[in-house]
Amino acid sequence: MTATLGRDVVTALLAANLQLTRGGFTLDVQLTLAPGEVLALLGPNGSGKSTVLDLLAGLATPDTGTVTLDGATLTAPGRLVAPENRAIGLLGQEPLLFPHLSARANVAFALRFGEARLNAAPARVQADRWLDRVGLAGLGSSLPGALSGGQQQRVALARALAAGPRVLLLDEPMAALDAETAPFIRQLIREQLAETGTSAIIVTHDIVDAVVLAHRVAVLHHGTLIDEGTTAAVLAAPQNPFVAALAGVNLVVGTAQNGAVVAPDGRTFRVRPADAAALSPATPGAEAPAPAAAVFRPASVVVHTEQPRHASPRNVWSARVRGIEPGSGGVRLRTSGDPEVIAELTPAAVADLGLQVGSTVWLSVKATDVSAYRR
Amino acid sequence: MTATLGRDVVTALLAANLQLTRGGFTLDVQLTLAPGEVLALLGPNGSGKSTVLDLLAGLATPDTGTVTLDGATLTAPGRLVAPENRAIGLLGQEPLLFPHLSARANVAFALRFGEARLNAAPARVQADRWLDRVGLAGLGSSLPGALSGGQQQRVALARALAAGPRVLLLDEPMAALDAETAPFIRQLIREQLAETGTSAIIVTHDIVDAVVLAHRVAVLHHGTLIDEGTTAAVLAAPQNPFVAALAGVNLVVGTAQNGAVVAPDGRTFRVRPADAAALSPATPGAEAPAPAAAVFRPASVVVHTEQPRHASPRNVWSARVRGIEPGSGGVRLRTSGDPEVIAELTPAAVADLGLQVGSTVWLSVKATDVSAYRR
Amino acid sequence: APSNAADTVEPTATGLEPQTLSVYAAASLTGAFDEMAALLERENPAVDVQVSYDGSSTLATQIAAGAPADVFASADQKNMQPLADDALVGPATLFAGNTLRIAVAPGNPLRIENLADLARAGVITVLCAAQVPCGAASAALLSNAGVTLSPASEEQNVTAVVTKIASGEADAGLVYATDVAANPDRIDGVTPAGASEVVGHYPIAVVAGSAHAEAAQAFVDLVLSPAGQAVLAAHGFLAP
Amino acid sequence: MIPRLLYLPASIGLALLVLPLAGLLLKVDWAALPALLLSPEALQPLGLSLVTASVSTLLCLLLGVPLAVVIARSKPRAAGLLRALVTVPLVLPPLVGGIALLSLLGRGGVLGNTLELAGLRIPFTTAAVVIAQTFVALPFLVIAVEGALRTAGIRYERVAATLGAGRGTVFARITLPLVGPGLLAGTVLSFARALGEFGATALFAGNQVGVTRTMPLAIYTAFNGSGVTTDQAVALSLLLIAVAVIILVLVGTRRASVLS
Amino acid sequence: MIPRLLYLPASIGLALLVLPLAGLLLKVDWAALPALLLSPEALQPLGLSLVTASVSTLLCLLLGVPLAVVIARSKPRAAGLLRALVTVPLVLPPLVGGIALLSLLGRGGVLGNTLELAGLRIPFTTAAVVIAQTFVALPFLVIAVEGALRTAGIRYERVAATLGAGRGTVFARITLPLVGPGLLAGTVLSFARALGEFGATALFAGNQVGVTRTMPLAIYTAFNGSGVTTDQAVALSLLLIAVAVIILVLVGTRRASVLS
Ligand SMILES: Nc1ncnc2c1ncn2[C@@H]1O[C@H](COP(=O)(O)OP(=O)(O)OP(=O)(O)O)[C@@H](O)[C@H]1O
Ligand SMILES: Nc1ncnc2c1ncn2[C@@H]1O[C@H](COP(=O)(O)OP(=O)(O)OP(=O)(O)O)[C@@H](O)[C@H]1O
Ligand SMILES: [Mg+2]
Ligand SMILES: [Mg+2]
Repeated sequence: MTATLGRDVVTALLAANLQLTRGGFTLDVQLTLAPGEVLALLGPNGSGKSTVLDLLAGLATPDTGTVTLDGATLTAPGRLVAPENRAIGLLGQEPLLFPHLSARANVAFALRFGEARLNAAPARVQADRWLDRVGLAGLGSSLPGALSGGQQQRVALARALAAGPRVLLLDEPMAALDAETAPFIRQLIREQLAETGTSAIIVTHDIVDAVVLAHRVAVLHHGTLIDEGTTAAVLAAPQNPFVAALAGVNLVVGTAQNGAVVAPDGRTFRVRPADAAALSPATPGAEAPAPAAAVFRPASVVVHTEQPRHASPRNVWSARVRGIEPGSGGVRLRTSGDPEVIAELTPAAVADLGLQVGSTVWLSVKATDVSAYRR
Repeated sequence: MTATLGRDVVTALLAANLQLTRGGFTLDVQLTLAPGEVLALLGPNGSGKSTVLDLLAGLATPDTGTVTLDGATLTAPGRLVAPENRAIGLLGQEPLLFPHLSARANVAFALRFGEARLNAAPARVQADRWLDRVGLAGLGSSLPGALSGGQQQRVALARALAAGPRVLLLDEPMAALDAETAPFIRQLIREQLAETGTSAIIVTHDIVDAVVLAHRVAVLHHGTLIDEGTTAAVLAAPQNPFVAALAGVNLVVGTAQNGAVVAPDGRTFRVRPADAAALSPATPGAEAPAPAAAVFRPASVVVHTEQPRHASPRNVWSARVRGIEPGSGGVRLRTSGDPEVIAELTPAAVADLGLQVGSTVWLSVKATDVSAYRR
Repeated sequence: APSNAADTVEPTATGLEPQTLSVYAAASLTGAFDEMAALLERENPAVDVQVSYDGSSTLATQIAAGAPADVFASADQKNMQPLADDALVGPATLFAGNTLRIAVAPGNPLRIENLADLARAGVITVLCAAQVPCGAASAALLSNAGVTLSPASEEQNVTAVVTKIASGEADAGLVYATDVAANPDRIDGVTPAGASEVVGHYPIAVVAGSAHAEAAQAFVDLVLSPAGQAVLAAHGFLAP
Repeated sequence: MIPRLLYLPASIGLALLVLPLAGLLLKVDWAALPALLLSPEALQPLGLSLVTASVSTLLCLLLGVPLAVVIARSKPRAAGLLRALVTVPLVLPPLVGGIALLSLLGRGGVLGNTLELAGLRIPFTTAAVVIAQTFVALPFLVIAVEGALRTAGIRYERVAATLGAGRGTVFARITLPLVGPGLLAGTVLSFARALGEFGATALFAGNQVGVTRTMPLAIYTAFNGSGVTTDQAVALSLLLIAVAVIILVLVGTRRASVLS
Repeated sequence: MIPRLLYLPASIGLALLVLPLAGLLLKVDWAALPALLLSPEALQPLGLSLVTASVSTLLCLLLGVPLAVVIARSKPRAAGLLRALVTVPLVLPPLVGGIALLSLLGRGGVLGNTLELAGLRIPFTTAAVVIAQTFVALPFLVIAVEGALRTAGIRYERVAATLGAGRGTVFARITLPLVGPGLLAGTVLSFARALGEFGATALFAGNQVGVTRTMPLAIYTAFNGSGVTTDQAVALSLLLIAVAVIILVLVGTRRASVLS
């Protein structure tokens, strides 16, 4: 085994090297996952994301290749540890609730026969707690057939989390959730993974999921990983149109301070009021700065050639233009700083302002346009 | 029958008045749909959206109530016109491709036995054309089991569109689509509905779908419609937290001119380069201005107390502050114009700039932050 | 067959030990052997006689497979001989004969008087299959009389022939005299010319290795005794 | 995915079904076999059996599939009753089925009299064999197909209806293909049952060479003739079994390929 | 959702199954019925039939469900072969099943000799009745359950496994409940078949009052008993049918409530 993309294999919890051909589709993927790490697996429809998860969970066998967890071989030529003995959980693309069991019993099943091995009575109690957490209090006795699509998805998610595996594979876990619920569920997944130290791979079509939930992003295309790295790095330099379509965000990974995010280079990003609260320490007073991330779209970055005044943006700083590149949504301006910030402008604006590589510019972003998350 | 929410019933193609109780869930909904009109049906999980569609399509029977299409009664006490005789199509929340038929045959089924009544051979040819339109050229011979989740969803959508009903009901048609494909498919739905003059109800959790596809929005909550009206009106004045969570966009309905959208009051909104192309007339020269819409988020609107200069935003105008209201993402500033534009600011920014109702302000929005669509 | 006459008769000196005697008998012996069993039980109140009736070949097959039979009474030699050859039964003795009758619907509505009438157009005739005892006898009878029939069916046993005629499905058929005697309300019998020439013979034997050899022999003796023969005669059987 | 523990009872079950057939093989007089199997006494009943069982199976399909659909789509209470009625003929001992058919279609039977007036007589004809076989085989087809229909559910039929397809189209193009495996299973079962039918046939149709003597009747006749040695009966049974196995395996692998 | 055209063949199918039974009713001597049905000649075989059929059905479940699971989860080719083997006993005419069982377990039979040495004799005992019934009823259960398993698929089993549940747990809590309707159907079918079993029993178990004379044998005996009419046989059949219908309807409505 060799280091993959610069990551030390010694730290890898899960390591996979998978080859598979199915009709005209060929998959060839190497990936690793560190303990507690969350990887977002992105890629267009039919690129093989669900197939990778199936192979990792032991629900499918690769033509060649291996899967190891904590050094133990799970999949290898002639060897396939059964899914139930892998400690790898999978929430598939369809909720697939057991149709003969109530919502409560579905979740209790995971608590009784998953990691926790609870008895029937405590499993029921815990199951109700889980249903409460996904916003389904009171629906515990409903059979899956009497639940709406989004409700089923939430039960399935609760069930997958409740099983308590060492590695959790989530295939579009936020699909079918309503706009009001989605952020809460996203937060729930984040907290649950962090609290239990569970490693996870999350398949998603929503870049927000990747930014909020994942430490690292891998992009699958026609069965091969075409891009891989920290979320910020991948988004900052999209390697193909798919990633570009997904990307379109600036990501500042820094520390939380007084409801704002401080970048490594000291810039302070004020964030929208709703998120600012979450960034403030629960108990006021001296506290180690918590890691946090701020996210805003390149299109939200206003570029000035003079220092802006009398304007609403809370975040204003100056930087130098590092690069001017055509992008899918206009012209992309890379500006100096740690991290670099991308601004997206129309060609007309670039011409108007006479921008060139090396120009000094003032950048502003409205706080209400900046989302933030604790990491 | 009486006019519903000010709409004249004479113009209604589809009119429904539905009551249903299922366990603890009660539905009570009145709605109408004009010929060619597209209605976005929004609402949290379990609010009854799918149930409404089932009732309209004749797959479920209401406890009481009626459904009429073009004056003919489809559902009434003791009368239930069969789904196949309703000319109402339904794309359900699950793709439900016929598992024994190839992707091509699935679509061809709709062409042979739906409105078109094509023969086998032309149906196959047309089906392949449909698969091409949803980006699945070459996968026609695949059985559903060999398609990925997103691919299945696209086939199901092609099948529903190909059936050519008078009214099409789409339940989360964009679910499971990848980020790169989604805009194309959204456009395809729009064009297809417009070309064929099909009325439609689209259930979605994504406000973009409502904005792009729908003329009107209805919001369902616990089985009752709590809000209803043009997309712009509903989003501008959210009546409950769910709508507020969804909303967060400014919508300018106007006409396309030189790749920009001109508002009713004459303001010109320049839009992101990718969309500008779509707004330009296909054949240059004199042409009646085409209806178009521009969309941007309140958080993208920068507020100045002096006219901004030397800055990138392409769209700059002055207005008066009409209202200052607390919002979920900060403070919402309503500013004059037709339409009103909402700007979202942090309380600190409002204080800093000394904003009050009546103040005159300069507003700017970057063109790269403005999406646009022909309507 | 439980006997309530048992208490009224005082036990004889030769009274046998308490035991259950299992007799396998051809189906046509049903009525006669029920009485035979009662007779033996009267003489030996401790003995319970169980008679199993079925086709002779079924019974023979079961005995060959080790069925717990003590006595075997067959409707023909063909099913007894192989058992005797394999020493699965003791020496066999013929104990009764049976002759054929033309069975017709009660009152003989079609006026069938002889074998030739069976060949009349419009008369539906059923026979036993040549492989079963009554069928073999029928074939012999018909060939003696020079009559060729095309029967509507070749039944697997006499009961089926009787049933078809009694139910009106068929108009006539050849059955045993004992069948006519046993079904007085359902069929009438016509004695064809030459019937006495073709006699089916019934052998009886004690099954080898019977756990109740003494009682079994007693049953065989009873069948062969004047009392037994009287019972058989009353059911329409001929002397062997 | 199979719990290990299940292999033991599964093997016992298989042994219970297969070993007696193997036992039968031991009884065969292999030297005499070829001549016997090629004799008209063997081939004629075999031909009749194959023809009548095929016709009966076809009848079962024509009558049974619609009946299965009606039951599967009935309200639970009605379905329960119909299902019970359909199952009853399974309980009938062979003989009783024959009596029942005779009492309906025989001379003096309710329908039999009417038919006779029309110049139609069913007992003792090949038609009677087919009716008897259909009577005993139909429940198999109905129950198998009904179960498959119920499991398949109506989700896809509903989708087809919302696409505008009429009931006939949906039935032919969606419903039937979806219950394909169940349909095939039911067909196999009813063909097998028809092929082995003896009791009702013997009483209702009789036993006439070339007209109503099917293989099971030939076997019984042979058994009655040869008695203890059972040689000929066993040989004929073997022929029947061999033909059945060939047909079942052929259909079975075809079915497998349909399923995969 | 049912195409109208189907109602006609469905009615004919139902008529074919039900009318012969109605014809049977016409043959009943109603005056003599009550006394006969309450006589020990009727009740003892009925009791024996119910007991043996219940035991056989239990055996079918214990052996047949595992066998069905193995077949349903086998590769297509192996499954096709196994399924054919399991179906063969259906083809056997009643008699041949008996011959086969005797040739295996009877005196001189392969297993029979071994058992005899161990002091065990199976033929002509109540155990033989149960074995004969199980032999003929087992295929029904296996085929019905196998079909249901195949239709249910393994999606839910896979989900259960990814949640960490072992195979036994998955089998008991997911697989079995999901094929519940198919299991019930199979149980009903095999019980009905066991209750009506005559041929193999007659040869393999014999016809001894209280030991092996089940209801079908009692009917046969009554039918063959010269001197009496078929009345008694018909009356006994009626009793058997009535009991069967009651059980089937009870189970059927229970089933309906399970399904709804
Ligand atoms: N049995 C099969 N035979 C041939 N091709 C198959 C088969 N199963 C899957 N595929 C192909 O494998 C590819 C990967 O499928 P997969 O479900 O892993 O995609 P995905 O990345 O999860 O897509 P989505 O975002 O739509 O869920 C698809 O192109 C699909 O058509
Ligand atoms: N058979 C039933 N018994 C009781 N409640 C039911 C039944 N079927 C549906 N419901 C309830 O009806 C409500 C509406 O369901 P519906 O599927 O219409 O919701 P929806 O708006 O489509 O939600 P989603 O966004 O999750 O798809 C849900 O709360 C659900 O629990
Ligand atoms: Mg997928
Ligand atoms: Mg829904």
